Amino acid sequence: MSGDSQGYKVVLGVIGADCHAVGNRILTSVLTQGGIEVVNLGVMVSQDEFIDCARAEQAGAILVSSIYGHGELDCQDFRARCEERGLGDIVLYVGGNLVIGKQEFAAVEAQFRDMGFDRVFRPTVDLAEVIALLKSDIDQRRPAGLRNSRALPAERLSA
Amino acid sequence: MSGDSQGYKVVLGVIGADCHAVGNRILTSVLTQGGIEVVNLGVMVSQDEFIDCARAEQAGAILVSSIYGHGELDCQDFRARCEERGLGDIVLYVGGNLVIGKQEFAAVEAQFRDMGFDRVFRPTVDLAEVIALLKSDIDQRRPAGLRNSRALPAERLSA
Amino acid sequence: MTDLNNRRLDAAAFDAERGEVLQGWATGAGVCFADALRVQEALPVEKRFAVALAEADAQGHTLLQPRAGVALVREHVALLNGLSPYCDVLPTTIDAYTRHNRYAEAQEGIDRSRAAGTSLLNGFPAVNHGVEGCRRLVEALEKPVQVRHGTPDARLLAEITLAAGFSSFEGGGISYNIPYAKHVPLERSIRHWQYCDRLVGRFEEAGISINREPFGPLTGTLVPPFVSHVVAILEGLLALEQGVKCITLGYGQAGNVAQDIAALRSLRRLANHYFLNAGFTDYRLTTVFHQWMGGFPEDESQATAVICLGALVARQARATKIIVKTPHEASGVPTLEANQAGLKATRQMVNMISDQNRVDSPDIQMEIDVIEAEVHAVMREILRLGGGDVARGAVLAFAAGVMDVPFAPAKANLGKLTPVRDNHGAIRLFDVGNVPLPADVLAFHRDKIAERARAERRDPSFNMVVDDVRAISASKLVGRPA
Amino acid sequence: MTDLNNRRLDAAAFDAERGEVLQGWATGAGVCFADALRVQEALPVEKRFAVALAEADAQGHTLLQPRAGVALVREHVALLNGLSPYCDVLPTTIDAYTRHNRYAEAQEGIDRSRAAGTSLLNGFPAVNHGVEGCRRLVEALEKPVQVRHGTPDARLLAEITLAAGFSSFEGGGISYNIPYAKHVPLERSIRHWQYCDRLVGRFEEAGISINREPFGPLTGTLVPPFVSHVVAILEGLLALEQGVKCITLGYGQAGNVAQDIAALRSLRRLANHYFLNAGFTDYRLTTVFHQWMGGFPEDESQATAVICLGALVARQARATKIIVKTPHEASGVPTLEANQAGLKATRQMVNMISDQNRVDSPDIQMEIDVIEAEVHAVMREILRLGGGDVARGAVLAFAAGVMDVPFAPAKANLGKLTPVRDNHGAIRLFDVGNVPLPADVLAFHRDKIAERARAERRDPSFNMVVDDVRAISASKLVGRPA
Ligand code: B12
Ligand code: B12
Repeated sequence: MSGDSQGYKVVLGVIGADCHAVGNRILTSVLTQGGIEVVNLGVMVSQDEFIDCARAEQAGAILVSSIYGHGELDCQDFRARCEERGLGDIVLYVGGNLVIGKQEFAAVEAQFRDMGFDRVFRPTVDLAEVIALLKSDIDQRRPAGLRNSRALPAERLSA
Repeated sequence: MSGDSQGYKVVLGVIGADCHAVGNRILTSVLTQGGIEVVNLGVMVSQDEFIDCARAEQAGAILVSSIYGHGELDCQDFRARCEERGLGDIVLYVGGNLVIGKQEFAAVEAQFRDMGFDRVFRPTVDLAEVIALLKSDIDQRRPAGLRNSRALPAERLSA
Repeated sequence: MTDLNNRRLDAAAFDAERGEVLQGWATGAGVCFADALRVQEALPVEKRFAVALAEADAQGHTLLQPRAGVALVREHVALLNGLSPYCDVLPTTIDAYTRHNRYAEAQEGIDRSRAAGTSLLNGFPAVNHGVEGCRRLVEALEKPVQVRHGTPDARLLAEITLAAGFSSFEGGGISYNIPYAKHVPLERSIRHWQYCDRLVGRFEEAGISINREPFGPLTGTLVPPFVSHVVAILEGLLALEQGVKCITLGYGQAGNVAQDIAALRSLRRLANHYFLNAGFTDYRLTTVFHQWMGGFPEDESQATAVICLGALVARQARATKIIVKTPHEASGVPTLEANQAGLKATRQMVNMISDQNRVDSPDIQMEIDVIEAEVHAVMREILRLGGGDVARGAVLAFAAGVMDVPFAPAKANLGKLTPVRDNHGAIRLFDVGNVPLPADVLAFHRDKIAERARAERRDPSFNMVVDDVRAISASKLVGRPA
Repeated sequence: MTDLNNRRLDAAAFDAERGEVLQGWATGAGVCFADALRVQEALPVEKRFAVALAEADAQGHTLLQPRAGVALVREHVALLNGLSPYCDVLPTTIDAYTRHNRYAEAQEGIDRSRAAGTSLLNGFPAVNHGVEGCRRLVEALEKPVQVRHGTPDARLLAEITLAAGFSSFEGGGISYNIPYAKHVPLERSIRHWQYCDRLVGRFEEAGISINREPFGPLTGTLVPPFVSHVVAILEGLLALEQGVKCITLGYGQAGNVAQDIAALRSLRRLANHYFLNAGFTDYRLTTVFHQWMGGFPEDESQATAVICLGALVARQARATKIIVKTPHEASGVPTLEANQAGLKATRQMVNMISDQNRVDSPDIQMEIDVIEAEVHAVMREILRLGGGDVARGAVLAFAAGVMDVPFAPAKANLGKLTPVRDNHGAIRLFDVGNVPLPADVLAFHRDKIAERARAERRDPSFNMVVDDVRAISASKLVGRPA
């Protein structure tokens, strides 16, 4: 959608062998009510599943959750893989309990930005902020012709 | 007593404007059962009251409690005052919550040893250990002739 | 007993006494009642203690209040403003020299604290800082602030702090003598607190409501509920007589959940009973629950568990306010961070319990019945001794051991009553001393203690009491033999 | 549904299957049942899980157990020995790759952890470390140790860890599928867990008692007690059929004190009812209470309050064991120190509550009645669907939504049942889905939710559920509108 209209469509999922399903349900509910179309892959999603889906759905962003602590291992080379598959430009977010243990968030953020994620979120992030950022990031990455020409407020587009 | 026999007699009290009475009651009870004769001055005892009493009772040691945090102010020059009053040699113990706030015990200990206290105790000290130390410290300070010639086990002397 | 009685202080005599009181320390000269009224009138509603209490009471909320006090004004402001986001009402804990009117030593503490760059006092020396220093403090805050202390003669302290905009004043002639002093005669401290209450009464008459809070927990150590309830009721009656209108009665957690809930519930009921019986109707009564007031465990996680149990019980009993401890309790005056930690844990627990079902059980009802029987028995004897006058009755009752507070340092207290825990951790009487409790109540205590003695295969003795005093620090409620 | 049924696995078929299982990863070659028996026989009594549980049950004690697991044997030994003084029984939490039999990825995690000098795995990869590595671990410990995981196919893990001297094994064919997997058919995981139970049965027959613990809390999020109770009873019956004798059934704290106490009390009673009805008499049943299994508050003091509420309720309900959380819960796998902190707070609370009066109230009894009615209704339908066979009944029940776990990721779960809190924070059913509850019970749920809706002046909706899920992290039990 976001490729061919002004809607905001994202692919959401929990990466790796991670079964934490609750945050995923909350994110889906809150983002949808915030005017974002969510294609939810649920838990235990591989990098390729994310990318296949984002291509098929022409999504504006991929939102990766990692809750269980293996984020460092599972997210390795995600952006590179996107580039290989022709999605070099897609907005990439990651959030959750990204690493093992309680660590300084600034270091975690730097680490995941190095992996090519555009934004990195802690579990306590305010989801209203995420929605605003997501919309503006997707708008920024749209093909030039479509940029800055917002159609209807996105909230009205969704159920 | 400890001057003229092999008993162990101490003066106990809570210094300054300190009203904490519970530890004082516990100390009296436990020390007495441990074979130490306790002359208990209770709470809010001045340096001079301690010293007067120790002289009058010919006590082997003065045990100062400070619980409320003004120990630093109240105990200032205690040893010097003992010396002035002819008790330079008396065993001087101090214990409780000696300073304001949670501080490294080693530093607190050094500070109160500098003031002339022979031993410095934290609130969680094992009182059985205190009793053992007290007896040996008093024995050490006895006039030479009496030293190391323990009479009856002190426990038997007390009710 | 000189001329003590429970009558409203005469206006002229009060004014004469005030003249003397204000000469107690140089800063007394800064007090002027007219100015004081203006300061209080100018307080915005969110800084008025009585308003915060009334709202909490009406909405069924429980307010949180920490303890805090350091030597210097600027540091104390910073401390309170650091606590403010985590609590509902603020304290100012007064240092121990000021509590004993030893202002010269307090001044030395201020000076040496300034030199040392850290507070060497265990509280805020409000008298030494005077009206001017205290006003700077109150102005820099955003919530109501109370004076918390332990002062047998708090007249000058009251004059100075109320003139500066403090809107609540803790203490009472019994509760700030028996646990806090050694040689102060009870008739003297009660008389001095009549002055404080009369001062508050004058504010009330001028339309300014100042909250008064007798100190509930007394020595904080194995205090049977009826003992602190009787003191609370007596001090309430004494305060009402002087014109106080906004009263918060307190209770310190004893540890057994059923007994603690029963205690807080019965406190409100009993107080209303005696206040109404004495002819008072125009007052606002609220309650305050003190988290565990005895020795704490040194470990901070364990201390937090003690704090959490208090928070739970306070909320289950629907206290209007909780006095919150900190994970540093066993060690020393807490840092700002430790104080915040205690408040955050308490808030979380209170919030989790807030909406839950009202707790009730036959055990709670039984404890209520016992406490009520005890309070009535002792109050009856106090009134008899005083010939209907609670001020005289209180003095005579303490002298005779009819009222007796365990572990109290004051000579005015007989110290024969000895409490001990029963097999479930509730506080019972091992030795009733001279307290005139009914025979069935005494039999109940005896049976409960016998049950524990059997379980532990030892006779009840003072060793059992010693074990109980040290139990919570050693991570237990009941001090069992190893 | 292939040929699944609740019958004891045939010996020859089991042996054949074992051959295959042991080829699942290179370390399988190290397993030999005769050696395993010798290892278990040689375990001193203080390292036997079943003994620790039996003693606690007999003496009315509550055991504490943390969670812990890191990538490398030496680090894991150090971690467990650092926890040992603060707990009664030890865990070994298995990493998430191993849980999904992704041993190659686990190996990569091991290798990269070695290189990084810190664990990059969220648990201990026991299969990769093999019998030899696991034995080194067990030998270095001084308390019983349990395997805690979340593995739909745990056959190889069970073979290796039990051969190494682990004396308890968590999990079950339902509880380690529905909350932990996505695509695993329920008949397959149940069948694989029959293998694990049969393996334990073989140890029992050789005189070695191994404790089995179905995973009580499921998704840990707004799970109505009857849902987890039914799973616990089903897995208990499945285990008993395979010869398991020592069973610990679990429940995860839901937050409302009355409902939680009722849940733990009813669990023991209901399980005995169904086990005895099915003809089993020779088993030892104990219970485990999981402190809050949903999202935690990030702040460590607030998290400790959540931990303390769980500790209190667990002890009031007299659980045999508590699974203890840590102040790091919201953030990540805890450090040794954070884990110790959770244990110390829990111990203090348990000790303070230990001796206190048994808690009972009409609210608790009412919750027990509701839970029992719900469990009986669902169990009746499961037995009907399975024609008396609980294995087949369970599979058909999940397929039909007769059993339904909220927030579960598994496709095998319908996901229509939707819980929400009532006005007192107890979990009720907003949408019952296809679960066949009696009409009066449904009316009860409806009334309770309506009461909350009125209080909040909003209609019940999924938003209310979302608010409830996020409530505890935001320091509340019930997710009210701001
Ligand atoms: C109960 C209590 C009170 C009661 C006391 C009742 C009474 N009259 O006894 C009341 C409520 C009245 C009270 C008042 C105050 N208290 Co107070 N109180 C406590 C509390 C909670 C327990 C004390 C207790 O009874 N412990 C049990 C006994 C058995 O233990 P103990 O007193 O530590 O004594 C043992 C050991 O210390 C040791 N010991 C003591 N002395 C000695 C000496 C020797 C030689 C040896 C070997 C051993 C030894 O053996 C004793 C027996 O086991 C402590 C905190 C805690 N410990 O948990 C705070 C505490 C002592 N109080 C404190 C303070 C500051 C005050 C106040 C100033 C008010 C305030 N700011 O909060 C006033 C003081 C007024 C005054 N003039 O003294 C602070 C002291 C701070 C500091 N040192 O940094 C503490 C530590 C609380 C805190 N963390 O802020 N308190
Ligand atoms: C419930 C729970 C479980 C349940 C999950 C049930 C289910 N299927 O969903 C069960 C019990 C099964 C479970 C299992 C495990 N868990 Co778990 N679990 C939790 C717990 C307590 C709550 C999670 C939750 O539901 N939170 C509520 C939701 C609403 O919040 P959330 O998940 O954080 O999601 C929000 C935010 O993170 C954010 N967000 C998430 N992703 C993204 C992405 C973007 C782009 C953005 C903007 C935002 C965002 O928005 C979400 C909605 O608000 C957490 C600890 C905690 N948080 O308190 C541990 C926790 C996540 N679990 C953990 C672990 C390790 C495990 C296990 C490996 C077992 C173990 N060792 O303890 C297994 C994992 C098995 C597997 N294969 O994944 C660890 C992870 C450790 C780490 N990262 O260092 C945690 C943090 C506990 C801990 N401190 O050790 N767990």
